[in-house]
Amino acid sequence: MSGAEKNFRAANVDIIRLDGAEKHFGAVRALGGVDFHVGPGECVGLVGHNGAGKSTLMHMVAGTLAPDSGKIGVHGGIEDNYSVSRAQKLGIRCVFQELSLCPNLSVAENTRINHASLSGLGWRRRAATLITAKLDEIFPDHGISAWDIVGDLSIGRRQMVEVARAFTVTQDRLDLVILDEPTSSLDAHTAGQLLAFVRRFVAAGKSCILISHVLGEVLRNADRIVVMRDGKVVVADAANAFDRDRLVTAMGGAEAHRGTMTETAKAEAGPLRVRARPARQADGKELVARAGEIIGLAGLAGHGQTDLLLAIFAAAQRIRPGIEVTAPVALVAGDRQSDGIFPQWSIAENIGIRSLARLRNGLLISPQREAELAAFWQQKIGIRTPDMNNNIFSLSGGNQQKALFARALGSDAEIVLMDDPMRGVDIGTKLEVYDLVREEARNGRTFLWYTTETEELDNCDHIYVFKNGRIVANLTRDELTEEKIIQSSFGDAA
Amino acid sequence: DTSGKKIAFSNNYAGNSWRQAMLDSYGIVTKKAVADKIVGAADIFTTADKEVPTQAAQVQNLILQGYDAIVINAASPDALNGAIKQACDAGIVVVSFDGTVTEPCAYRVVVDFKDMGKQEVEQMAKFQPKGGNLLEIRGLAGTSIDDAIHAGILEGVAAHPEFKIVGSVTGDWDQTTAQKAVATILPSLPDVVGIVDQGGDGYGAAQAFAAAGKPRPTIIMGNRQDELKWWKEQKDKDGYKTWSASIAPGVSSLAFWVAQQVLDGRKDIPHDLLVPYLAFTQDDFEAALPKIKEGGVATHEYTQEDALAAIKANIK
Amino acid sequence: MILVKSLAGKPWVWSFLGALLVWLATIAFTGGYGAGGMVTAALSLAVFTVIVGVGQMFVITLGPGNVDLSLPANIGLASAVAMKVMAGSDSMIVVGLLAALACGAAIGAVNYLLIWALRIPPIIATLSASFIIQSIDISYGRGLQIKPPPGFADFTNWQILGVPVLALLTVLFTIGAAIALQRMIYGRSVLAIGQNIRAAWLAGVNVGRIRFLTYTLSGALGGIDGALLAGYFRGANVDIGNEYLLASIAVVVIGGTSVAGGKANVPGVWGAALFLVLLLTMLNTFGVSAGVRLLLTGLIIVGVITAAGGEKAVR
Amino acid sequence: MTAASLDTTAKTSAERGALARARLLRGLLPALSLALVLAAIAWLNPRAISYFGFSLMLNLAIPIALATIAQMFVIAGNELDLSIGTFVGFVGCVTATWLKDAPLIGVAILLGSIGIYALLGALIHLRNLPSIVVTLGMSFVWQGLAILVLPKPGGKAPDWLLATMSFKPPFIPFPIIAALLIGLVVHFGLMRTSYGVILRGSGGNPAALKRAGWSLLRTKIVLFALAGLFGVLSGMALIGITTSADANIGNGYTLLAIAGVILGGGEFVGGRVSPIGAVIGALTLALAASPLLTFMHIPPDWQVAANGAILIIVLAARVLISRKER
Ligand SMILES: Nc1ncnc2c1ncn2[C@@H]1O[C@H](COP(=O)(O)OP(=O)(O)OP(=O)(O)O)[C@@H](O)[C@H]1O
Ligand SMILES: Nc1ncnc2c1ncn2[C@@H]1O[C@H](COP(=O)(O)OP(=O)(O)OP(=O)(O)O)[C@@H](O)[C@H]1O
Ligand SMILES: [Mg+2]
Ligand SMILES: [Mg+2]
Repeated sequence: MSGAEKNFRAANVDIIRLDGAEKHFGAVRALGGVDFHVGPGECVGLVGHNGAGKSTLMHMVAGTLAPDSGKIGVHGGIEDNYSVSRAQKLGIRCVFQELSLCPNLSVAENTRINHASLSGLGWRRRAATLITAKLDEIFPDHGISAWDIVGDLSIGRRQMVEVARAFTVTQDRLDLVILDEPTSSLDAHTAGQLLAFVRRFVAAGKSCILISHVLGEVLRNADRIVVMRDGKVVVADAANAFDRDRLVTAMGGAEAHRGTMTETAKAEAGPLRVRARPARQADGKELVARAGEIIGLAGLAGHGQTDLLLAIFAAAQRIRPGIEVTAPVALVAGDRQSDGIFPQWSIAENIGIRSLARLRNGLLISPQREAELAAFWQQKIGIRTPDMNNNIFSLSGGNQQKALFARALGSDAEIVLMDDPMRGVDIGTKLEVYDLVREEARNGRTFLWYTTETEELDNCDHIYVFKNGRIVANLTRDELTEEKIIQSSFGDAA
Repeated sequence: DTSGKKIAFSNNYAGNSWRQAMLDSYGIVTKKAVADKIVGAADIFTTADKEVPTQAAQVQNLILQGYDAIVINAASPDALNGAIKQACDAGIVVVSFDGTVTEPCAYRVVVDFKDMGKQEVEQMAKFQPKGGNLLEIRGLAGTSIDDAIHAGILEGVAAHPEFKIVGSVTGDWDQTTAQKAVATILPSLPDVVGIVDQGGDGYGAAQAFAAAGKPRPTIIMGNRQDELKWWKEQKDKDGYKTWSASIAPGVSSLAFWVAQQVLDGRKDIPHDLLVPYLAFTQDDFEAALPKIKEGGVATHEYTQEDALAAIKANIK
Repeated sequence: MILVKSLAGKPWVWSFLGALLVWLATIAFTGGYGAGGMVTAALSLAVFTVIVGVGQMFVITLGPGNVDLSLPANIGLASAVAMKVMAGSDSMIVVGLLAALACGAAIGAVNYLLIWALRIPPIIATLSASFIIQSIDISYGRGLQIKPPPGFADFTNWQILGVPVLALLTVLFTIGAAIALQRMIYGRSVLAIGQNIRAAWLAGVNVGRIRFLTYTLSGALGGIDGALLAGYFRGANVDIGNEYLLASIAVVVIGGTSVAGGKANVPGVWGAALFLVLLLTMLNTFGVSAGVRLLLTGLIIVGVITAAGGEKAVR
Repeated sequence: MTAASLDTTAKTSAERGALARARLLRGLLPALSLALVLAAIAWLNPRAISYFGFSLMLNLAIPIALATIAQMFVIAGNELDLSIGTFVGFVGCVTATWLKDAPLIGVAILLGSIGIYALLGALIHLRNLPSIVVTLGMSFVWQGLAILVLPKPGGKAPDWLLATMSFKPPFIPFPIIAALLIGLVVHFGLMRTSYGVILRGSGGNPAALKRAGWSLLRTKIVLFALAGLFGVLSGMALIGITTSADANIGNGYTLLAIAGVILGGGEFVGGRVSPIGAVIGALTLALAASPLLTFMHIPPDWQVAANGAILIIVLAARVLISRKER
């Protein structure tokens, strides 16, 4: 069979097929000739290191970016003028990595944006019914009203809305939904609900592309896994042909070393760094962190962990009742769009902002020292860019997050607050950052680490579990098990 | 008898020396009138920035307040007509001055601005008999006073073909704006023998010429203290000659007396009262100068008798 | 060629280009007559716009909604304060300048107080403040023109080889402002706040203090400008700052500063100020009527900004 | 301020309920300010609270409300219109001249000027220009045109317009009916229709809208055309009340309109606007700036200051509530 014939046959059954897709952003080659296809009724897992080109590829599938060269075919026909609306007509939807909701509109109104047919009399009611039904179906206990203004929702809930919206159907067909890191802001419980739904969806004959840096999710839920590296597809194979180590190796991460548990919990010591009682805490429980400790904040997403971190951050500047902070703090934002990134600035400037005082030479900020700081951290946590003077948005999502880490770790802060900071960070980097955090902790830094990924808690010395804005459990690392956390998260508040 | 009547003064701007002198004159005359129980009350209402709609709203509110008469220096001759008509319909006497209104039911204390513009050129002809180039500084664009003075100047130039207007800038009756406008046109301007303007801008023009190191032309002045003082300095230096004219801010007090007289029941007062503008010549300006406040404007307050005489002069 | 390319990337080039074109058009009209004089006049007049423009630029850079509408009233009051304190005496010049500076700074501080303590949007806070300042000015200065001391008046007109000394000093000041913007913690903080106030706070920027400083700085520059204007125009006057309401905003935005905040440009303020003065020169020289003058002013501003084009959106 | 965009992430449904209440309260703030001003007026001059009183006090608020709505459309798309004041003046001049003397030409000019607004929207989008500069330039253009149309004050409003603006319905004064009508019509159009959602979304997250396949060029054109339309209505209403025109008549409306939008709970970025709030904001401004001031009998020197002080007090009253909500 000649290549062309093979293509043709495959094209007949494929929902989408890209041949030789290339994309350059200035000097950066984001995609270097990628062949990619999705068949009906399959869930394709897409993995790769930060900046591998996954999102760029998905933008092409969704019609939001045109390839520099290469062909796109949908349902067997070649698309010459492929666009968002065309993709929509052909039944292809995308949940983008950076959330695409309008914060000033309600959930129902945001649903309307994706459905041209939701118009005329009674459209609001129809939109509300549509999205509520889908939310009920995917996330049974979501607690979101169709009339909630999206800006008032937590980032997790926003992600739920956006995911549910992608699965709603009105007049256009729906064959393929792209989920670009859909679980990055969801806690384990909700992520489980979503993935279960995806399996049902695929079982019903529809297709899905799942991008995630939590390799377990991909391994468990995908039928076929495509691994990308530096803008190319390096391996594509049935999911059951992979295991975690093979994936990591294919992605180019050195090896999946897990040195976490080797250290023993350190002896009680170190001066007090933070003592904080959540505003709604009725009993005497409080969070205590000492120099050199890594403290985990666990529980379901949005139960007061971020609030406490912000309160501690504010208390470091101005005295607040109930919170004691004894050293400078820095914060690594998880919601990088609204809490972290300075969009007009270069990567180097974004890193330097927390350390301006130290970058000075006399009265003036020294560009040289700023560049040195940036270069040091680029090398240390591997920020993938040809030039740290490029705009921060030229980085892939995970690399932006690394820059925020560099900002905090490169500062003089003795206490580092981390607000679910690993959103969108690839597995290789995560492991490096874990090591880094432990190393910094050994040197006396204190970390307060809110995370929605239970695995990460293994790195902590102490874990506080939150529910409804209160601390409900205080576990040491030895006591830590997944069940314990889930039990505390769902059990009645003490 | 008007001792129980209340008269309101609606003003739209207070930020320059002319308006301050206007308010002063009005205050002096009306305080006395209230003390003498000639009228019951005479209140002053000022809005900001010469805004037409704001002043229209103010007039409407004065109607609601139950005033018997409104004395007004209007931000626009026509655009306040709606509000003025409402006032008249509510039985309120309206007397306008300086910024007069065209609504027929109102009284107008008018200065013949067109004649003032014409006189400027006539006077210029005396100082510069050989004629030559003139620079014109105009007032706030789109206003009737600017239009009238400009028309008078054009008429004057038509009657004196030896003069030619070679440049025209907008000074907004404001020294700063005028000086800036003149400064920008000066480098490219051919030599001029004189400047015709609208008052309040002569001093700024003089400064602009001095700053650019250009020879000083004959500048028609506008009765402000700094203008007259500069005139005197120049005269003492080399016998410099010019002429100065402007509407007297004290006309506000005349408008007040007109309102009082109409309230008193006089039916014979014409709706258009012409009063002379205040002019100074080479012979009399020095006598007036010491009487003007530092930084102020030459004025003239009307007593009730003056007012009666002025009204009489207008009854044919 | 490379130089041209790198220049074209700078947002401020366009305002200088506009100024140059307008100047060339004017001297083409006069046949070269008065070319130097025009530049001198433009420099002397642009100074005043540049000084307040720089203050306004820092405020606008704080982010959407931040603007200082109290500058005109502030300039008016400060001019009166300066002239009254100087009282026509050369020995009091410095004291008068300091008084104007203090008066302006106080106004700026009060502006921020309204914004911060009462949470009033800056645009309304500064507008309300300007009404109050106007009243204070009227009752303090009584609308009278108070003359500057001769030494001060001469200083504002002082030229060396046709270049106004005040313009030279202002160039030095703007170089300082540019350095403060890009190379000092203060400037960086302003830029950070303008891009994302919450992220700035979380990155350790002292948001409250920087915003306070910025409004105070804008006020202080307005104060100094008032004193200088009173010197140059030979007298304090309530209206003396009126045109700077629009002009201060115009030079900032025409000069390439982003109204969305977080991106500022000092040289552009100079270019835009010169452009506006030379535009006035051109239209006055052409001798067009007020209506046509306004019309052309508007069309040329729109034309220049369209030619310059906007910034490329990031991702 | 951007304070409202600093949405602290909401957690439990109870907290979201609190947020919803806070939002409701914030929505009611403009009405509260208006009530405050009205109460002060009623106290100072009970006579003003009557059919006649409201007709007089509020009729000049109608053009302000219309101009505020125009500005609101522009702000909804994250832009700012510095030319609305002089545009209203220009429309006024055309209304008092062409529209009366040669209605067809007059209508054509007014439609053409709405078209220019639409073109500006397109230009701003296509060239990615800062709207503030473009509209600043346009403010000179409109004022120049106004002076060319009407070199000195004058002209006269068409009779039908005069009749409309002096309409005296039974029981409820015309300005109140007009304000309600404007507020409700625009509220329905922008907040309730399906395309209104797209318009507001274009201010909330333009990238998201584009990703969903909507044309941002079109939303910008529509928003600017609507601003032009309401600017035209404002100019006509103004001339219907003043009866004749003046080239400088609208200059103050630019700032008033911006202040009205903000007072009504709108924000400069993020597509957060409220038509009803904007109308209420405009009424509040109109009442606070003139009737309240006139009735207070303040010494002339301090009347302008009182204008500012009233604005501050009206807004500061909101802080008491906003503080709690924090
Ligand atoms: N708008 C842009 N301008 C410049 N470079 C870009 C742009 N968008 C993407 N890139 C570059 O293209 C490459 C691929 O980025 P992409 O976002 O597709 O990565 P990704 O695989 O999705 O990574 P992540 O897991 O971090 O989301 C990166 O090197 C990134 O820096
Ligand atoms: N708890 C918070 N959550 C989110 N943002 C906050 C919080 N506290 C402060 N901010 C941000 O910081 C801005 C200024 O706050 P604030 O006036 O407290 O500043 P500050 O840096 O503490 O200044 P200073 O201590 O000098 O008064 C706020 O408008 C807000 O954007
Ligand atoms: Mg990505
Ligand atoms: Mg602080």
